[in-house]
Amino acid sequence: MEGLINFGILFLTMAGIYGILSLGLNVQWGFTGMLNVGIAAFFAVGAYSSAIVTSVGDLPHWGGIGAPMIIGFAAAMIVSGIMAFFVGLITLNLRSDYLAIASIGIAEIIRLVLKNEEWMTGGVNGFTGISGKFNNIFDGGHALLYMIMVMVVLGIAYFLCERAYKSPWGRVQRAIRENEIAARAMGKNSLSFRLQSFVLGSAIMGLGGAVYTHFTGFISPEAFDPLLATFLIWVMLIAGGSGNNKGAILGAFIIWGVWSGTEFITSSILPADMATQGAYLRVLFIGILLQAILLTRPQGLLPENAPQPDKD
Amino acid sequence: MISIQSLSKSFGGVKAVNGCSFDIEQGTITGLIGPNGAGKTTLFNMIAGAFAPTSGKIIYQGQDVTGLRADQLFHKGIVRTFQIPHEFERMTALENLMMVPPGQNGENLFRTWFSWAGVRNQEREVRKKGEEVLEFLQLTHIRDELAGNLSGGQKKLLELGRTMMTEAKVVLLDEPGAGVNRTLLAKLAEMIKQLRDERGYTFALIEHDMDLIAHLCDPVVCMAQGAVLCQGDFESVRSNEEVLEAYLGSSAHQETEGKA
Amino acid sequence: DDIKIGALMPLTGQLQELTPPILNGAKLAVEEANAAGGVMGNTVILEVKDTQLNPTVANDAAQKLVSVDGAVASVGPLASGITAAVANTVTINAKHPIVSPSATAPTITDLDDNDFVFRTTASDAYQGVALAQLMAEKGSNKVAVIFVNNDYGVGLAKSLEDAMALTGGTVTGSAAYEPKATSYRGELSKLAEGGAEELVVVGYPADGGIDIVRQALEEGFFSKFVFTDGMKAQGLIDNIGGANLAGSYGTAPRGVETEASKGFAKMYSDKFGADPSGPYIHNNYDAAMILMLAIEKAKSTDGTAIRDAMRAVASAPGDIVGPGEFAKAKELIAAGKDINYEGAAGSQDFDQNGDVAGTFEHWEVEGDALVTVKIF
Amino acid sequence: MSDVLLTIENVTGGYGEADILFDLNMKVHDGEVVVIVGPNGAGKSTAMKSVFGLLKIRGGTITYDGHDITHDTSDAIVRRGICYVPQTNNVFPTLTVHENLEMGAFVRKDDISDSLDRIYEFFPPLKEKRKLPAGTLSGGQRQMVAMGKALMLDPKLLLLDEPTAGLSPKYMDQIFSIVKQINELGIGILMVEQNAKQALGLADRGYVLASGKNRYEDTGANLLANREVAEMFLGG
Amino acid sequence: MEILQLVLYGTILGSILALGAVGVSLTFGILRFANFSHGDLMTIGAYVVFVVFTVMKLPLWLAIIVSLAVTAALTAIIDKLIYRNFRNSDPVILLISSFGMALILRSLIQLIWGPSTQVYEKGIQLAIKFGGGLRIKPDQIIILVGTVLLIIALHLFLRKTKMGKAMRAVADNAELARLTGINTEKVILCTWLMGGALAAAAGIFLGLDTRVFPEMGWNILLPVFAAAILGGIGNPYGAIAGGLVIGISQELSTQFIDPSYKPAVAFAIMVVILIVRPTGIFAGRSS
Ligand SMILES: Nc1ncnc2c1ncn2[C@@H]1O[C@H](COP(=O)(O)OP(=O)(O)OP(=O)(O)O)[C@@H](O)[C@H]1O
Ligand SMILES: Nc1ncnc2c1ncn2[C@@H]1O[C@H](COP(=O)(O)OP(=O)(O)OP(=O)(O)O)[C@@H](O)[C@H]1O
Ligand SMILES: [Mg+2]
Ligand SMILES: [Mg+2]
Repeated sequence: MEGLINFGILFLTMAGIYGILSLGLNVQWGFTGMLNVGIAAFFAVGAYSSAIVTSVGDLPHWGGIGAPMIIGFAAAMIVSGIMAFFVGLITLNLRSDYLAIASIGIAEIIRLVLKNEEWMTGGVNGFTGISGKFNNIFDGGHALLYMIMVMVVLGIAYFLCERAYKSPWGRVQRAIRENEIAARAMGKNSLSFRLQSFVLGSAIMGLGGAVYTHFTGFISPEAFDPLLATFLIWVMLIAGGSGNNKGAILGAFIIWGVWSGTEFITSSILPADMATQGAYLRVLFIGILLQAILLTRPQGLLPENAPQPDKD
Repeated sequence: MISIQSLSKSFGGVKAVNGCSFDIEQGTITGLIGPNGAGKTTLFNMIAGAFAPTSGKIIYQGQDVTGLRADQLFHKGIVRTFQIPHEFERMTALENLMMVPPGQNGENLFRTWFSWAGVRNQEREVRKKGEEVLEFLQLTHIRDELAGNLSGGQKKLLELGRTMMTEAKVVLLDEPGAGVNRTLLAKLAEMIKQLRDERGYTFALIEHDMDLIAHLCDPVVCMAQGAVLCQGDFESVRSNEEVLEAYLGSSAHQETEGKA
Repeated sequence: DDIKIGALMPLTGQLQELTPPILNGAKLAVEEANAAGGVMGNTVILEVKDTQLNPTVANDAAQKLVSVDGAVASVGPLASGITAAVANTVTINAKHPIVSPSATAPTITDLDDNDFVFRTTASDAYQGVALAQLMAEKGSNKVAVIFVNNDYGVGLAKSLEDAMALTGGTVTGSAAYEPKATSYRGELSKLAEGGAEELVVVGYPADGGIDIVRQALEEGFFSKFVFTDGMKAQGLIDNIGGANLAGSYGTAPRGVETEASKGFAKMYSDKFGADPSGPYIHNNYDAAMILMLAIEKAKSTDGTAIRDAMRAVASAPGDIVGPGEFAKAKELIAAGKDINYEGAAGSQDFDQNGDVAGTFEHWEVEGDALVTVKIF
Repeated sequence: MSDVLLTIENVTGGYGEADILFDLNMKVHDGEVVVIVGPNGAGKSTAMKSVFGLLKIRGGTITYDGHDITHDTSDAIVRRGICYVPQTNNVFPTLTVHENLEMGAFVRKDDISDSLDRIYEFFPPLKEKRKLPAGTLSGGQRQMVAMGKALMLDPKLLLLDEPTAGLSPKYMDQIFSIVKQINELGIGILMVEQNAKQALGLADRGYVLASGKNRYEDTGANLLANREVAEMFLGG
Repeated sequence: MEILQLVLYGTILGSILALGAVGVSLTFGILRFANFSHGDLMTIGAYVVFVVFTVMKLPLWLAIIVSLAVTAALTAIIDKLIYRNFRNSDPVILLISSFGMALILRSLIQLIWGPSTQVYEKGIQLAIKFGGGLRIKPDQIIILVGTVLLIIALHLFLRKTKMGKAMRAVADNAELARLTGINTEKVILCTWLMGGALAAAAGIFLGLDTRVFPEMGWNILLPVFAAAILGGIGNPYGAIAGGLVIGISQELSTQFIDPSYKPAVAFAIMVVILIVRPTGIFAGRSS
């Protein structure tokens, strides 16, 4: 029983972190239609930024400042946001397909920098010395508290996204998504708006990275492999319903549930010595389940539901 | 108001606009006619900042505005419509209008987060205005229909409606009449006049419907092959031999003649 | 009740090809224990979870092992980075001992782990020294080094280069390679420029090692190779051809040959129809054995108790037991005697960091086989 | 009058859940020019699309040449010899003008060079632009491509949705005269037009639609003469 | 001189990338989505040759033909079963679906063939030396010649045949294509068959040049996408150039910078080119 609760806590924490990332992507893709396929980069930069400012001890790489976690979160958002600003400046006037590839390219470059610049990030050996301040303060129950904190952060991110979406700001973003030329002709500085959306989304992704960092207490470049740090988040957003903040979160919970939960299915139907085949079957299941979700709900579980001006 | 000075634009080898010069006077409704492919839309695109000219200058209120971006020109008071409607497909008709007014509080992220009440109040005003415009265009029944689902003519009307959502100084209309029902078009013409008279807007409009041009426009500029062929009041342009040859064709000539 | 021991292995993902035989090592140990009546009278079940070589997945898997499956301790993970992640996120807090058969990065030593993290393979700090020694003996004094760009490759290459500086060898050039690339000809061409006679390959066949060796041979960049443990795989010879690799050699962590360890090789090939020639198979067997002995010794499945019994069963003093002798060890424990497990991969005496000092083998390619020349 | 070519009988349907057409009835006889007029959003384009299987038809039938085509696919309908020029998006923007015309003859198996020559004769500007992607043409030139593309099929029935919108008066006349010409070849024509006066002047019969329903049906001349129609729909 | 040799190596790698990219570009052009399962189709193609050539010991040319046919057919079946249902959905749905399909294909490959590395022929193949000290392996000649032949055939198909033009028409506007009498389903089927065959060819050549293992296609997918988009996505000709640029720049990069940044170089060049020429080397389709 206790074990299940522990697993539940881990599950919710991870799903919550993915929820934050998925919200960030929703701002960029769901609102504005920017095809960012470099989520991992902003995720990682946020993670490392927070790790650097909060870590303690004599470290073989940057860090050791020992700032409180909240400062780490802020740093993550700021650094990811600034990075997004510059990435945005050079890529956002590209057409969407090109933005996609440029973002993949930049993300890979950033991943390689994090991987190879040992003096800064610990390189392939990973970043050590990350403070999990909760460990010391609330020994024992800290995992639960951390999960609650993740949910609070997710709630705040949701609030910010929802307000942004429902406001004229969100309306302009949708207009840009639909027809950028017309939006410009209607006086909207589309570059500025897209930049805002890109920076906001990326800052939220960075925040997700920070939350992830303090949860795992150890980060290394493998954690930001495109499969789990970019593609999976896309799957979450699309399955959940892009353009819909609730959908983004729901998608994260459901897809993480599928990703993590299929394990139970394969391990319960296969004998133990077929564990290897089980792992392949599991991936097969994930693929099939994904198709099933898409076939039954092609608009996502919660389709976009733009706020309508009320009637009198 | 706007002075176009030997403006040119080429695409690859094609000279779409080629040394075109004329003025749009304050308070006029300038009609722009010319054969298909004469460069009228391209000219509008340059005036409205959709793309920069290859050479030449655009002077607006004494200021050189050549090469400014579309959104910058919008804020200077130049608003345009598109010949092929550029609606925001997956937004409702009302939203298409509501997004237009510039400088809405809610376009600032921080205000949306921290001063929601103010944003909502302003939204109400913008909505009212949008609804008025819809009513005027007889589109109230499709208020909440996605713009992508509108009929061809409804899209054109919506296109026009967007220019009515803002305080413009110059409005460029690219074939507002094509595909619009004639009864409604006559009303639109009245409205254009009214806007000019009451609010001092300046209009430039491209149109192939000679009735509308005759009724509304003075002066009329006729373009051909990227340059101005002739200009003047409608009568003089209409009776110009070259215009007849290149644009009106002989039968149209007779037809309008017969009516007049 | 059954006792569950977890196994955190990259069944899919980049090192997947390496995993099945390593996993078999642990399976063999568990079977042996069960044949001997189990641990504390209970059947042992090996609960295998896929880490996909990704920390996020591995953490999830580890948490499931601990929380849902109720595993009492685990073998694995294989990669150092994953080991560090799992330890920090899940197992240390859960007081769940883990024994990695292959996390060779020196950083694991300094993990703030409350002593819940062990490994049955020597830190790369030692293998580098051993390989440099061997190379000096073999007269490989002028070499180029290519290493896989991960914690294993970077750490081992560094310790090798440091050690070679002491033994007087020259490294004409060294380059990291990215595992996912398809062509390494650019890197090889650059390395060949230095005029080295041999190429040291620090990596795994599945990670690009095969491509490197093949392209080096085909394009005539290098004809002789020095390998580290990761490259010690029959698949390498099968694919490249033994003749093309004649004279190439390498090191791998390996326990001193004992009757018992020879017994392990036989047990393994009897059971799985293949020699345990790949890397870390022995180590994983040892990892599972030590864990089970520790449980037996602790007479408890409590993580802390298991942790505390680890050194008691693996280190002197005590009667020496080895691979294939679970039954004997169990009797000794029952008789209240101390035991000292000397494993298939080495004597497995944990120091205060949970590390073991290593002995290494010198292996060579002879015909189409991997042959152990000596253990030192 | 000659045989009935196309019959739309009591058709009710729409794009999604909501119906747009209600009990619509229309006929085109062999060799006839029929014009549909009506306010924006009346359902004129929708009526045309219903023929081409682009609509969910919830009631009624459409027959062509004696065959029930209510549920046929668009390409099957084209093969029967009906051609449709949509109101918007009616050219392939990245294909050249020439390729667009070739595509128009996609279902033809015979030699098409004569037809190509004829189209270039009808629309000289297209000949100049034959190698350019249709997406770069001016609005009016595109309309010409769209018309030309449809004529490439040598259809038996031609559906035209506002073929003259955006064309200069000269070409507008030309389109009307082309319509007359092809009609003289015996091709039936069903056309939506906002330039109602000219169109009705040319038409054998006309329909006035409003809100998806039939409002008036008469000969072209009678409709033109009908004051009520003129005031409400034709701009007085 | 060595530089020239590296350019040659780059050309070989580039040919493989180009074939992959052309396939991606074709399907993108018609169906408007980036097919994430393309890499795993490449893997399937490679494994089919492994079965026919290495295991059944039939001639290589036959194995290649069988593989192209099998992969093409498989692609068409996948379309019938899955992608077909998304014809009217947002292309991003297709993209995610293809991502799921990639997972399915890869796990099937692993279930059928296991995780280990295979090679078509054991042992090594020595390079032939020719003018100026340049070297090339027989397999690499097959790759280069095969790529050129396939691309010429594709070019003729797209430019000269009715079906080729119809494919471009469907890419432009599917509804209008239907109204023109084009059977769009047939066109889509044709696109998939070609995309599948090209994927198989790329996979086979990759297998010939290196080795065959379950993740081979997935690993190379990002550079393939990069090549496709670099050339102006939806433009098969640009994709060829994109493949070559990426292949050659990757191989050359090792001479100048730390090889651990090798993958980054390709991407960096790509990003720079995108910024300098925002529509790719060759202008792609305008959306
Ligand atoms: N993006 C472009 N690339 C190449 N040529 C273009 C482009 N845009 C316009 N043109 C060419 O420029 C010329 C002028 O086009 P424009 O759209 O300005 O004509 P127009 O006067 O508005 O005609 P219409 O009355 O038919 O709308 C045409 O010949 C057209 O083919
Ligand atoms: N794709 C669509 N989905 C949903 N509704 C549509 C769609 N297309 C048109 N409609 C609706 O159907 C109604 C009739 O449209 P239709 O295009 O038939 O009008 P029309 O008579 O051709 O008008 P116009 O003269 O403006 O072209 C309109 O109210 C429009 O909003
Ligand atoms: Mg125009
Ligand atoms: Mg219409």
